[in-house]
Amino acid sequence: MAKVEQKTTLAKSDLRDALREMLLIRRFEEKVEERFRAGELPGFLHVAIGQEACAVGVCRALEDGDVIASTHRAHGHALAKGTHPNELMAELYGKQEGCSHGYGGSMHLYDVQRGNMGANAVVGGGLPQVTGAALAFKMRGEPRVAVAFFGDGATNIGTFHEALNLAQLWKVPAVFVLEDNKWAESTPESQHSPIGDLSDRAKAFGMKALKCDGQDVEAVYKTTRKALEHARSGEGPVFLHLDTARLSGHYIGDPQVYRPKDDARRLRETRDPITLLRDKLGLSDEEFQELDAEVTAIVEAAVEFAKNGTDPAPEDAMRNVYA
Amino acid sequence: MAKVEQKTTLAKSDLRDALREMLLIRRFEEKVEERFRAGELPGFLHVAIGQEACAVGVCRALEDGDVIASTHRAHGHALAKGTHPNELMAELYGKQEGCSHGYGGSMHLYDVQRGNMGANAVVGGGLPQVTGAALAFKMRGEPRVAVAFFGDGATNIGTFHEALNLAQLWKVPAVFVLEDNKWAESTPESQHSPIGDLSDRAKAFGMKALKCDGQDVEAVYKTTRKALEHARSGEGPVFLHLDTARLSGHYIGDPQVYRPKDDARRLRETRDPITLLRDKLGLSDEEFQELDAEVTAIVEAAVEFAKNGTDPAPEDAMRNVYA
Amino acid sequence: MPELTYREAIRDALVRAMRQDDDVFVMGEDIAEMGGSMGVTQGMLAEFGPERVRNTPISEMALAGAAIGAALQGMRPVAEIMYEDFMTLAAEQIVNQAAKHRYMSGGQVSVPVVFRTQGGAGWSPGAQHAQQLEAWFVHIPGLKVVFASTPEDVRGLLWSSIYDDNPVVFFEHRTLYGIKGEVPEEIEPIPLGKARIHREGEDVTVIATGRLVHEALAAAAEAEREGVSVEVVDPRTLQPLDEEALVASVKKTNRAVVAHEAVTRMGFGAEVAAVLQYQAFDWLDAPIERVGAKFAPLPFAPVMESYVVPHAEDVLAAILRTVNKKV
Amino acid sequence: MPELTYREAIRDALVRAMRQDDDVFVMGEDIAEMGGSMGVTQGMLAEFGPERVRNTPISEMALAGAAIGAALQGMRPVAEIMYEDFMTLAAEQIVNQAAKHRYMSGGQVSVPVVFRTQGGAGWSPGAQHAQQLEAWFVHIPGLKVVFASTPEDVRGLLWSSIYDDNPVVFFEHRTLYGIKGEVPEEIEPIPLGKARIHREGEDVTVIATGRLVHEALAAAAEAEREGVSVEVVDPRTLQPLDEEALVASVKKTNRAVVAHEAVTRMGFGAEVAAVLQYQAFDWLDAPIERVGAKFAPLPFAPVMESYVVPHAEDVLAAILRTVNKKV
Ligand SMILES: Cc1ncc(C[n+]2csc(CCOP(=O)(O)OP(=O)(O)O)c2C)c(N)n1
Ligand SMILES: Cc1ncc(C[n+]2csc(CCOP(=O)(O)OP(=O)(O)O)c2C)c(N)n1
Ligand SMILES: [Mg+2]
Ligand SMILES: [Mg+2]
Repeated sequence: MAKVEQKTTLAKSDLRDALREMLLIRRFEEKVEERFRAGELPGFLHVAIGQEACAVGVCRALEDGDVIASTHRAHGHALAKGTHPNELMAELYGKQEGCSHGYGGSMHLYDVQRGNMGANAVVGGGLPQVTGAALAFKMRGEPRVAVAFFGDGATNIGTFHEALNLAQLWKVPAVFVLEDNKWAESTPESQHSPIGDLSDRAKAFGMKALKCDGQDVEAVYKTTRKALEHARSGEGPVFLHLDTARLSGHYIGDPQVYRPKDDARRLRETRDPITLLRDKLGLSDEEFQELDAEVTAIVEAAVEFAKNGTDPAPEDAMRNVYA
Repeated sequence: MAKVEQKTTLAKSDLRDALREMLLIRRFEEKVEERFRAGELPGFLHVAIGQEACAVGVCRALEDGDVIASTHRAHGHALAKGTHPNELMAELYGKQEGCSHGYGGSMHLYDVQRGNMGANAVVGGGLPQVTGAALAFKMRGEPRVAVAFFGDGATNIGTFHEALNLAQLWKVPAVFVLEDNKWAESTPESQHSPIGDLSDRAKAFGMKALKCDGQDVEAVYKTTRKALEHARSGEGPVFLHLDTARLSGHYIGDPQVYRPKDDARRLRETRDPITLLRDKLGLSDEEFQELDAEVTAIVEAAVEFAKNGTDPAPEDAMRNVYA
Repeated sequence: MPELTYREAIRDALVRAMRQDDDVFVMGEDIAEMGGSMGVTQGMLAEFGPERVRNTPISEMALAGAAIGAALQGMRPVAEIMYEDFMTLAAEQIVNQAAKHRYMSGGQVSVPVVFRTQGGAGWSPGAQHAQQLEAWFVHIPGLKVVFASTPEDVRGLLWSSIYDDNPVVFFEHRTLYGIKGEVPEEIEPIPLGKARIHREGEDVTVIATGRLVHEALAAAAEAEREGVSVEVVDPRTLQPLDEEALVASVKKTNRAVVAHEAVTRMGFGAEVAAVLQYQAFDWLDAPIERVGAKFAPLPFAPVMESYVVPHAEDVLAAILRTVNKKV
Repeated sequence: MPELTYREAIRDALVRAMRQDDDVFVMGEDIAEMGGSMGVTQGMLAEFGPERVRNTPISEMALAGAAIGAALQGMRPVAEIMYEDFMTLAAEQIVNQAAKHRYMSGGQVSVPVVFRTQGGAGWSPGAQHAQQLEAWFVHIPGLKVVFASTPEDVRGLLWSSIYDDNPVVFFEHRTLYGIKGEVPEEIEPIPLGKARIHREGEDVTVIATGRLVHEALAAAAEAEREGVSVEVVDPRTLQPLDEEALVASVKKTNRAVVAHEAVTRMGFGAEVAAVLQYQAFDWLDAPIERVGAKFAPLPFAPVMESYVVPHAEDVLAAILRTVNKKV
């Protein structure tokens, strides 16, 4: 556990790495939007633009062996948890080289080797499985933590309540990460939750709740470390409430008719986690451009990789139905 | 609403009526246990012995037009809401004269005319329907309240959370009555809920919570009046937490191997709502015996009525599938 | 006759019912400002306001249950479950509650509620956003089950469903929302339980639902070029099922194909085949063919997805098998 | 050979697996101190402690989901859902999650979990405590579905289910827990997907599951007295289905009856009938008969309940219909 103690703050170089990762996610998502609009990507896609600091802050705080379960808005989590952009992009193109070998798609990204238990297209669907994974860790005495991502909208579904209740009752090493972007699709928080502060959801289970600014990657990192320590030490699960912002539509192509025109614009100006971190680090335009060029090249390469990937054979559809 | 204002306390004569009703429920349930053990009653039965003050206190507080939804432990609620003991007993015997005409049975008691929307054998199953009934009242501007009964075990099921969240969000005139008898079948509260006080469940929705001694019928009545007033005035639903005790097994025939031997005995001595009320009213043995004889006769008559009831024809099973 | 899309036809039924009847209202996730994830309820918020075009949180169970509760109190709610896959979350309320209240109460109550939902593959949403689960609900006494395939049908059937005093599970297909068709000026209610013969034929009867009606019609046209005359029948209501019409058609053609997008195994086609082989045993000149999705979850990659779900060519192949023709 | 009840046989499989393998554990509502609402897990808490005989709150969805999550991390949980009716509450996790994880991940994970559940009428619990819903799960690729009818079968099949790397939905029947039968000293795993011929016969094949196996055997004995020789086959595993064995039997007898307690409409018998009429078309001398519950929820009053669910006499009547005999 010595390693745990050491990693409670981030050195400047770590922050620079975090920025790079966040920027990679941003550029990746922008590219996905572009390629979707160009008609190259099938399916139904949700980008995490604006929520990069949540994914990166949480995942950087994890130890080897810790696992995550993700949501429909899964790309950022997957990249932050270590899935190579090539494999992720290949998945979005439906290729065998994809992280789910073309069977999953945007909402079903898996990377078991790197601790991603899977993204879930059913809101709340992954939460009890995180409780169960943490239970397995506990029963086997392994010092691992299972982490669930979910959104504010997910706090309304019964699955959420049952999963958290069970986790607290059994004091399993789990962290439930609420990415509170104030929207569930077109539904603003005021139309889906009758409480001002979603941290209050944790009170129904007596679960320890921590809250921080989800646009500040350092805060997310530090608060996650605290949560992990609590969970790992056997004191039970933690509800980790991240205050974040959705800077794009709900899905790619969402005209956002339901959203006040200046809401996203205002948020982009004041709550963009990348701008915030760049300013905090005092990066010059040049330095930033350099970083940007670097990650942009990675994203371009990912598209190349994906396009050159192998299409599954039609009959491959009959594989993997059973073990 | 004038009527509402008037009924905030109970006169002594009202309390005596309440005692009579509670005693009727007790004797009814004891008779049901007896007839079940004698092999006369089919099905799966749960008696409400020990929880009579909850049913009576809540239902006496209701106005005409208010509705309830009940649980698997339904007999007390049905009687308190006005179903005639004959009709209830006839239902338990599976007769056409039964309150559900022999189609429902112990866990599916309906009496729509008297405002019983139905008992439910699925834990939590009735709760969203109470939210919906209350919504209908609100949409039509009717000054009616919908009331759900449920147990401590039910606070763990997703249905409960979703239903309460919706009710609070929409501020519908509903009251959610928790009969907290500390057991869910064989599972003690400590094994099903990680919090000391189940009133905390309401915090997840910011719902007004009221709590009182569920063995004190006057307290239940008064607290229910408060809850109804709140709900009826448009201020939103109320979580009404009644601290009660299960003096019998979970179901008739339950050997209760899981329960400390003296738990039920101790509760019978200290927390029997009928003894408590009798003492409060200072009833002499004679007076009590008189009351007892009166309700016992009603129960005996109900058994007679039920036994003389009409069995449905086998083919009646095909009626009422569709409207 | 005006032309409407399938989507507009649904909306038309909803809007007209809500105009004439205060008890009718719609509820569901993102149906208000956004107009529904499929755009069905677009514009309705402006006309009817948030009380009657009621946005709900992500709470499938409670929204279904609230609709049931309101129906028990005399309203006629139309609840939308965004994807059929999420019917699994509302199943308890629909199956144990809505379907059984009337029965368990010995006829005291009725539950006039409609659960609208949609699904369907063909756009690579993956395994959790396109399942076809209509067979589940056909198995449950107390429910009516509708699956409409054209604008005219969807409007007339939705109308009848809203005014039916029983709970109706109303299936729509994702890839049909954009198709156009003529509809009568005034709504003509289509009785639940009546099949529709889309095309008459002599050699084979294809009984198809949802998207497969259109695939079947395409296959029938193709078969005709091969000299095979195909009758295409859409039951439209899966419960109650118009067994009479299906059996009559098969007694005429002596051959049957059942086609739907749902997984073949334990799909609706199994029930139809079981009914037909029983009631038309002596008339059948060939085994009843079933066309449905192969036995796999829906894969993401388009080539695989397309392989799993059935198309016109699969229906055609089945038609030709029944008449013992090779192409 | 020792004699065990169906209940004891289930327990025996659980206990032996838990003794030999730390990854196996059981969880469910009231399974610990109380030993389960059907008494299946009685005594197990004392041997294995509360960690491995894990009592859960009333949270069907989360307990199913937690079992899936633990399975994804290499455990082999056996989760009990107290009544089949409550499978509706866990359906999302079983159908969208357990069944699809392996597939959606392109084969990266497996989900070795068993969902034990039970149901069945005959004791008047009413409409929400006795439904038979096995057909639902047969429709879902990725799940295996077992329904055992004897002590020997239930033990050997549960063993195989625990050690299968796929999610298995394991149905038990409420009225079978008390029946006794001989079982081998050591557990003999019964492969999933193998039917069992309970009785050989020449004239009619009855394919029955669960309680109806016993009703079918009684009917067969009675039919024999009428001069009709009946073969009784229990598929035991509904998915994968041993089509070969069923078809072979029907090709021999040329007549078939399918019997289960679930509602006939859209019940498992529909699938069997659809398969048989297809694969044994030229061998069938009579329509395939289906015996199942009538199309109603389960009523409370015993006379009505008994009318709705099928009995030996219903199987017998179907047998005689297929050979065109009146009694
Ligand atoms: C059970 C379920 N209901 C509805 C949906 C459709 N849906 C997908 S995302 C979404 C909104 C989710 O909101 P939130 O949890 O806040 O996550 P965000 O999209 O904001 O990241 C909805 C309603 C779904 N996927 N699953
Ligand atoms: C969804 C569901 N799960 C399990 C059961 C089985 N069951 C019936 S009553 C009960 C315990 C209920 O406890 P509580 O809500 O506290 O009510 P009480 O019995 O104490 O009145 C259980 C587990 C059920 N009926 N419904
Ligand atoms: Mg959100
Ligand atoms: Mg209780």
